[in-house]
Amino acid sequence: MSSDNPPTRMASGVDLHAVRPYGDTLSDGLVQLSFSLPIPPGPEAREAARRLAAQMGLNEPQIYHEADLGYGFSFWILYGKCRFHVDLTRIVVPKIEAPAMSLEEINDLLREKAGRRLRVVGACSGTDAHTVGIDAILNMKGFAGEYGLERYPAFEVFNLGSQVPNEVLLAKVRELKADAVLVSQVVTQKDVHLNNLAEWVDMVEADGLRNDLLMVCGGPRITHEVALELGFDAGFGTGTTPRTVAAWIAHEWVRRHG
Amino acid sequence: MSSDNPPTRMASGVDLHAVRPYGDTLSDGLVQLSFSLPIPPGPEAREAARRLAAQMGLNEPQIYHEADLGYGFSFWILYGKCRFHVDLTRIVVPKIEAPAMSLEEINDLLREKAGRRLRVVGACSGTDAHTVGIDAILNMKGFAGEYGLERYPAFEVFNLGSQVPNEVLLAKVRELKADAVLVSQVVTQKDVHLNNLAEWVDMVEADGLRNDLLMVCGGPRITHEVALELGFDAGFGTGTTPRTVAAWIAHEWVRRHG
Amino acid sequence: MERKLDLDPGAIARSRDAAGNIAEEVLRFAADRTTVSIERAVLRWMGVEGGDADCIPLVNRVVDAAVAAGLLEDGIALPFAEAVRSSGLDPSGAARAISEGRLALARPAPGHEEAARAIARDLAETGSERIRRTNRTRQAFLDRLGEGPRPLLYVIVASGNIHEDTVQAQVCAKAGAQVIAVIRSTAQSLLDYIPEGATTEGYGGTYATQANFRIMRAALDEASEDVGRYVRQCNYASGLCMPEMATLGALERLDVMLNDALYGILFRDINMQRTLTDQAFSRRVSAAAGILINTGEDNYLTTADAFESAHTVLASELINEQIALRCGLKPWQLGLGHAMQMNPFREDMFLYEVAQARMVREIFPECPLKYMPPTKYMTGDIFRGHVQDALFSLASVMTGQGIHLLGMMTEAMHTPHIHDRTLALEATRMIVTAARHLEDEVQFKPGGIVQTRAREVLGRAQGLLEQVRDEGLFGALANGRFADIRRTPEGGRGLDGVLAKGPRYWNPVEDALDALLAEGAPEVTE
Amino acid sequence: MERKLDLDPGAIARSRDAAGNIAEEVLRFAADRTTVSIERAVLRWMGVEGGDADCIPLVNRVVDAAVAAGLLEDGIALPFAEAVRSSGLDPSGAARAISEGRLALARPAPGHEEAARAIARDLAETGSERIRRTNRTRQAFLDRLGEGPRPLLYVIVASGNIHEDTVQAQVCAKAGAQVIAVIRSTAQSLLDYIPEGATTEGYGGTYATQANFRIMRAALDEASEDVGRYVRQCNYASGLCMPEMATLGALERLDVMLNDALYGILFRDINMQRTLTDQAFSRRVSAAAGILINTGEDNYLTTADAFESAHTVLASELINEQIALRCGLKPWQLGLGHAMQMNPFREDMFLYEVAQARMVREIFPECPLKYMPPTKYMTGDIFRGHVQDALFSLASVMTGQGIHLLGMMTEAMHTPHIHDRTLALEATRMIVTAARHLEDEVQFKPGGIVQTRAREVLGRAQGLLEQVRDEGLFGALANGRFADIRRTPEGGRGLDGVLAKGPRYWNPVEDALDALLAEGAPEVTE
Ligand code: B12
Ligand code: B12
Ligand SMILES: Cc1ncc(COP(=O)(O)O)c(C=O)c1O
Ligand SMILES: Cc1ncc(COP(=O)(O)O)c(C=O)c1O
Repeated sequence: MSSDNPPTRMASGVDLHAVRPYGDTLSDGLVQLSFSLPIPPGPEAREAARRLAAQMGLNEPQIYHEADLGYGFSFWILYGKCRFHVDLTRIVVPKIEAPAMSLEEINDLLREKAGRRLRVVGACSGTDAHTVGIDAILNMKGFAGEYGLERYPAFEVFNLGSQVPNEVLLAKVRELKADAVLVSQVVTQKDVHLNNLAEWVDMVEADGLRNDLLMVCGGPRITHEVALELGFDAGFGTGTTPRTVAAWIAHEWVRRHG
Repeated sequence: MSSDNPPTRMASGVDLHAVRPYGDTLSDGLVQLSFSLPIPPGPEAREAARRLAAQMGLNEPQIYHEADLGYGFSFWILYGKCRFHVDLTRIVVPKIEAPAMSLEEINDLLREKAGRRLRVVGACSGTDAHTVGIDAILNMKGFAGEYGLERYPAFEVFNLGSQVPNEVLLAKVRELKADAVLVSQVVTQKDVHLNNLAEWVDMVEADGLRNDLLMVCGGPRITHEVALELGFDAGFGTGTTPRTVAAWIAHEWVRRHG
Repeated sequence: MERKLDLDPGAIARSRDAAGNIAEEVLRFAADRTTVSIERAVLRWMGVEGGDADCIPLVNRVVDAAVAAGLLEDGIALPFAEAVRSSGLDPSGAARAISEGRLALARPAPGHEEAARAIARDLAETGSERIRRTNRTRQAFLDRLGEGPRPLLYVIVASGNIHEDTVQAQVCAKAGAQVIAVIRSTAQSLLDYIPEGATTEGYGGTYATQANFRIMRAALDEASEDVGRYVRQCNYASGLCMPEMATLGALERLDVMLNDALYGILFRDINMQRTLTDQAFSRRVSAAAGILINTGEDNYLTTADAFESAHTVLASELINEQIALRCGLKPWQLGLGHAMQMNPFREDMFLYEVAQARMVREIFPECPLKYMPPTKYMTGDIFRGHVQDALFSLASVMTGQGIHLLGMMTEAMHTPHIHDRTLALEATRMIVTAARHLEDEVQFKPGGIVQTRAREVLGRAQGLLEQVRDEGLFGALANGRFADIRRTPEGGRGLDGVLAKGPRYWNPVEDALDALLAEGAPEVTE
Repeated sequence: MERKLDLDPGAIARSRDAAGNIAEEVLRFAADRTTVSIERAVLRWMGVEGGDADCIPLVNRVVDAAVAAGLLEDGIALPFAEAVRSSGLDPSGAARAISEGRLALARPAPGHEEAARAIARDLAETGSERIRRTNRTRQAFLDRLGEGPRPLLYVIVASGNIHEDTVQAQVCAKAGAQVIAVIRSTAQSLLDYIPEGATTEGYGGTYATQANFRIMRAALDEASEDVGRYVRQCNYASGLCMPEMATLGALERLDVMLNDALYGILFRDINMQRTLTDQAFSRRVSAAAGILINTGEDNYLTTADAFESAHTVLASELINEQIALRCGLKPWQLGLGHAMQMNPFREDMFLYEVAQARMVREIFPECPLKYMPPTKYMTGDIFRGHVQDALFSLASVMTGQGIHLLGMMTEAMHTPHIHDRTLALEATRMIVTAARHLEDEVQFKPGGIVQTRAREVLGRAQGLLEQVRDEGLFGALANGRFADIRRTPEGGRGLDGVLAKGPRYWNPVEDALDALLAEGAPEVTE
């Protein structure tokens, strides 16, 4: 386990080289599982459910609930003992690199290093109309007790609102000479968010703007790793607060330009 | 799918050779998973949870909930797309072989073939005190609208109640010259039921009584397959009704002695 | 309806009065205008179906042609009827000919005007006849099968694929659902046309098309027979094609339609002039077709705070009610929206929610209301979510709601998986049964938390309505009075589709609607 | 306590009267008897600890020796004190010597009798002193940390392994648990001895041993500091070792003890003469030690029907109350058991359950009560189960219960997994907060379903109590009046451990108990 996230306390006796699920006894491996099958319930379906669980590595899979959903479907709840384990000592996770800073510290840092207000453009892009998340980051009012970026003298914020097509967004970014673009994606069915975000990155690159921009995305299904894979500089998920984003922008801008 | 359990209706388009879990699109493989880990939450733990799910064959495992249980434990809810499938056409499940018969038919059959009342001994054995299940099968009152075996003229029932040690049960079975013994096991922690049932079968065999007895067990975690493995003649699980058991006893006794 | 909250009848009357004034102003505004979508709806009513080679609906091609020819401000009916007359084609044939440039749209020559008008009236009457037939079919189902007790249990399907949707809808019906809504794909409400044909690729929902309406209707009719209960179909008369959606709903026997211009304005940034005009027409169509409408006030509480802004919901419901009644809808057709959206960890939130839910019930005693489940504070913790939904169900049955939209434990994650709905329906049915007579049984302490809260919300709603009356609805929207969102009269999508009616504007479908409404919309009863 | 049910005070008084008569008869019966376990409890009180080489507790060896020597009918105290006197060993040393045959038990010679009695009294006083100290420690914790609001949230741990149990108990404490009960291994209540040492192998629960009590106490004291709230420890003073368990609980600072002879009789087939005698002693111990007891009426509804048999619960609670008060327990110490066990699909079951729960509350206004969750109708459907438990939590807070045992969604499957309890606690805390003042707010329609049901149950309870008074408790048990189970006075386990007190019976611990009770048991308050 890397050191910047020290556990508050470790359960005793745990082998970090072989961490397994815990029901009521160390390493019992107990997990709960539920799914539907497109076959009606019955003894064979029961066996099918069990075999699926067995393939998933569950020893002694127990079917606790079997329901007839009707029209040829069945629902299953199972428990079993997972035979896999994870070596926690080998896990290294890319993390957003930014020190915790207060609103004042962020402003001070940018006043000193940039000497001007950074121009931040935000949008809920594509067909997505879920603005609550991006508003939580940008609006004065903020989120979870923290002010949003509009409240920071260090930033000039342009919140384009919802359902902004990537073309429109690109034009705006050009027009406003943005330093950072913050894109929100909430609807994820059939990976519509990934497609839209990938398209956005492609458009920015094709346009030659990529290097001048801090590219950020966020939303409940976004992780920093996913964002990096898509070609963004950072990604923020559920529960993100404005100050974290502000600190990252400030820190990263200074790292690049300072 | 074997023919004695015909599905009321099959969902259209399902390939019975490759049945996969269903979320909202055929073969999307979606399953839900939850478990605790004996490590505190955090980015590395998150990755550990994801890797466990990946080992379990989940593509695109998504962590939807991560909670700090405290004292070094964390709780996880994930969804993912199971990459396994089951060939339903190859599944053959051993089933309890007994025709559906009414109370009257069972009595008539035994009056004709046995010409006497079969002696049925029941008990909640070992340290188990959960008599509701065995009572549901044996007591006059019955279960789910069906009368219990005491109501059948064809059976003479001896319900020994709860917490009957296997030694005591064996002595009673001898004394009463039982034709069938019905053992109930409800407490299953640390497989105490399996150990107790296995001991029971061993004792009966050592005593030379095995061939004269119909050996039956039941309980919420009992399946017919488990019962057969343990050396019983039949096993009955959750939701069993008295008539099913009565029919099996009658049918099986006649098959052996008729 | 038993009065449990000791609400001030004077405050209710004054609020309703203000809402009435607001509604009248809006309807006066709408009466002077038409929109491209209203005119396309007229064509659909008159029997135009299908799309061109590029799948562009013929009604769009025809209306676009009328716009290009400067004809639309007088209404599409007369030039179109003239095209039918002159070509001798059926409506769809004529529309296709127009779209292919084989037939031109024009005002009839004076000598043909009466003949053209007669054709237009005939075509409008064909539409009316189809709607009368549809209404009779629905009534026959209800007479024969009934639809089960209130609250009506309402679930959504939203796989994106109409063929998966039908399977899931049937599974829901078996689990007890009484209304099935097909949620639309994220992008659809911004489209200024209705896609054609059966569709299998939507995001966050399935496209609403005439073909999809029919496919779902057939699946639900089959399920209705299976479960021995008529299962209602629901979709959306909202977005840029609101009037056409209402018309398709009327023609294809939808039973429930979400229909609320305010939702489109606030949450889809649709231009308010456009959608309020569209709405007036749409509501008359739904009124004539015995369709129950749902309004979208519940959505306010997804952006604004449910405790602070409860009165905005009530105020908006009163406005929606007054507009709807003036469009011919009857109280039983008004599924006014509200929702249980407070922070679940707020002390006494259950009491406040019960107060609000009961308050709406008592203020609209004859309306079924549509009670929406918690969505905002749902998280990935499906177990906690299932309990939030259970509290919601209990609040619902305790306050006597008419339409109960089921909460899903996976609300924060995905549009529902097949078993999510079954689990939700089972839990809700259990609660509704276990607490069957709780509404009747429970009384609230005089002057207690519940009564006080209800009176407070009513008082603030009255204040807001009087303010909106002064500002006008357009002004109020510009001032962010609802959902903490500001919209301007010129902003948003679709303003270019609004036309002031010309002096010669003529619309036989309006007359057909008058006639249908005069006959009296069928009271949909068991 | 606000009277919401309009219960007939006369019916309550008459019921309590009959219960008082029943209690007196039972206590008269018990007063004439002692049991092997009472005598072993006396030895434990007097300081005997530990086991022999085969892990047989020394107290068993000593009492068995006394039985063999025909000494027990006069009480173990005097012969044992004589052994201490003559050997000069400490109590455990003397007991070990006796068990190894190195020291014989005998009545003291006349010349030594007074000295032996003095030693016995001293040893008894040492026990009393330890209990006074324990009570002070608990009170200090409560003064400093408090224990949080009612209802007290109560969960069980039952892994079978005391070291896993402590981890899980601490996790529960963090999640909000206020009482942690360690469930015992299935077989333990039938053992006529208490195992020795820390144990890691139980089935369906963890052995109750003095060492395990201490280990858990230490873990909970640590957790209490962590969460800034005193967390109560609970175990079972039931089964064949009931008096010894009560004594260990008193010595090791347990705060809550399940203690109900009727449970043992009905559900463990323990002989009624034995366990009712044991109970009288046990309750006096708990009374002196400021321990809150829980009774087991909730269990009746696992075999009998919760609607049909609700009155048996109330009748039994009144009997338990009357016995308990006569043993010196104060009303605040009576966690009388009841449960929400109706078929969840029964129409209006929530109303009936609320009626019953509120009824008990109003009949025992000063008792905390222990409200048990649904268990019987729980299935493998964890999602449905979680909702059943949510309804239970709401009924609990709506009726003002004092101790709330948390339902687990996995009830039908296994003793809880670590997160099962956290999920249950989180859901319950959410509900309790969301409905904080619901009890105060809600009133029931006069003559409605709730009031009618409550009055009906009270009426039937009165009838049953008058019948039990006539039959005597033994007769009533033989006639299957409780839980649909019949037990005879001579049946069941443990009768051979009952002795009629001899004419020279002497027990200084009884005197010590009298003294402690005269001092007044500490009122455990924040
Ligand atoms: C509110 C809401 C709405 C409102 C939106 C109002 C508005 N102006 O935003 C309304 C009612 C309009 C709405 C409509 C629809 N919705 Co909606 N809605 C929700 C709901 C209930 C809450 C979302 C929310 O506000 N969360 C609170 C915010 C604060 O959280 P957040 O978005 O995750 O944001 C945080 C972080 O993710 C991060 N973040 C987010 N974005 C960004 C960006 C950057 C740059 C950064 C740094 C950080 C960041 O920071 C934020 C603060 O911590 C969710 C269900 C739920 N409980 O999650 C469904 C949900 C998101 N909606 C859904 C759907 C399908 C729709 C519709 C498409 C349905 C339809 N077909 O009609 C429509 C259409 C909307 C559209 N075109 O996008 C689905 C999406 C399913 C999926 N995964 O694909 C959900 C999950 C509901 C469901 N289970 O079906 N919805
Ligand atoms: C009622 C009950 C009790 C009652 C029992 C009263 C009695 N006289 O039976 C009381 C309160 C006494 C009790 C005590 C305990 N219980 Co208990 N109890 C339950 C409960 C709530 C219901 C069980 C029940 O009655 N089911 C209804 C019957 C009809 O179903 P059934 O037993 O499955 O029987 C059906 C079939 O299985 C089949 N069947 C059953 N047996 C047989 C036999 C034959 C031959 C055949 C043909 C068919 C058959 O037919 C029946 C009808 O369909 C369950 C939780 C639950 N909801 O399941 C816990 C439960 C079984 N108990 C449990 C425990 C741990 C205990 C205790 C050990 C706790 C303790 N340490 O103190 C004690 C001690 C009991 C003991 N020594 O065994 C656990 C077991 C955990 C596990 N899997 O190991 C459970 C699951 C609760 C939990 N989650 O912790 N319990
Ligand atoms: C009143 C109303 N209309 C419409 C919608 C859906 O939006 P659309 O179909 O326009 O995307 C909703 C969403 O819940 C709504 O509440
Ligand atoms: C009053 C009472 N005593 C005892 C028990 C447990 O039984 P035992 O510990 O004797 O096995 C229970 C079970 O819940 C109970 O309710």
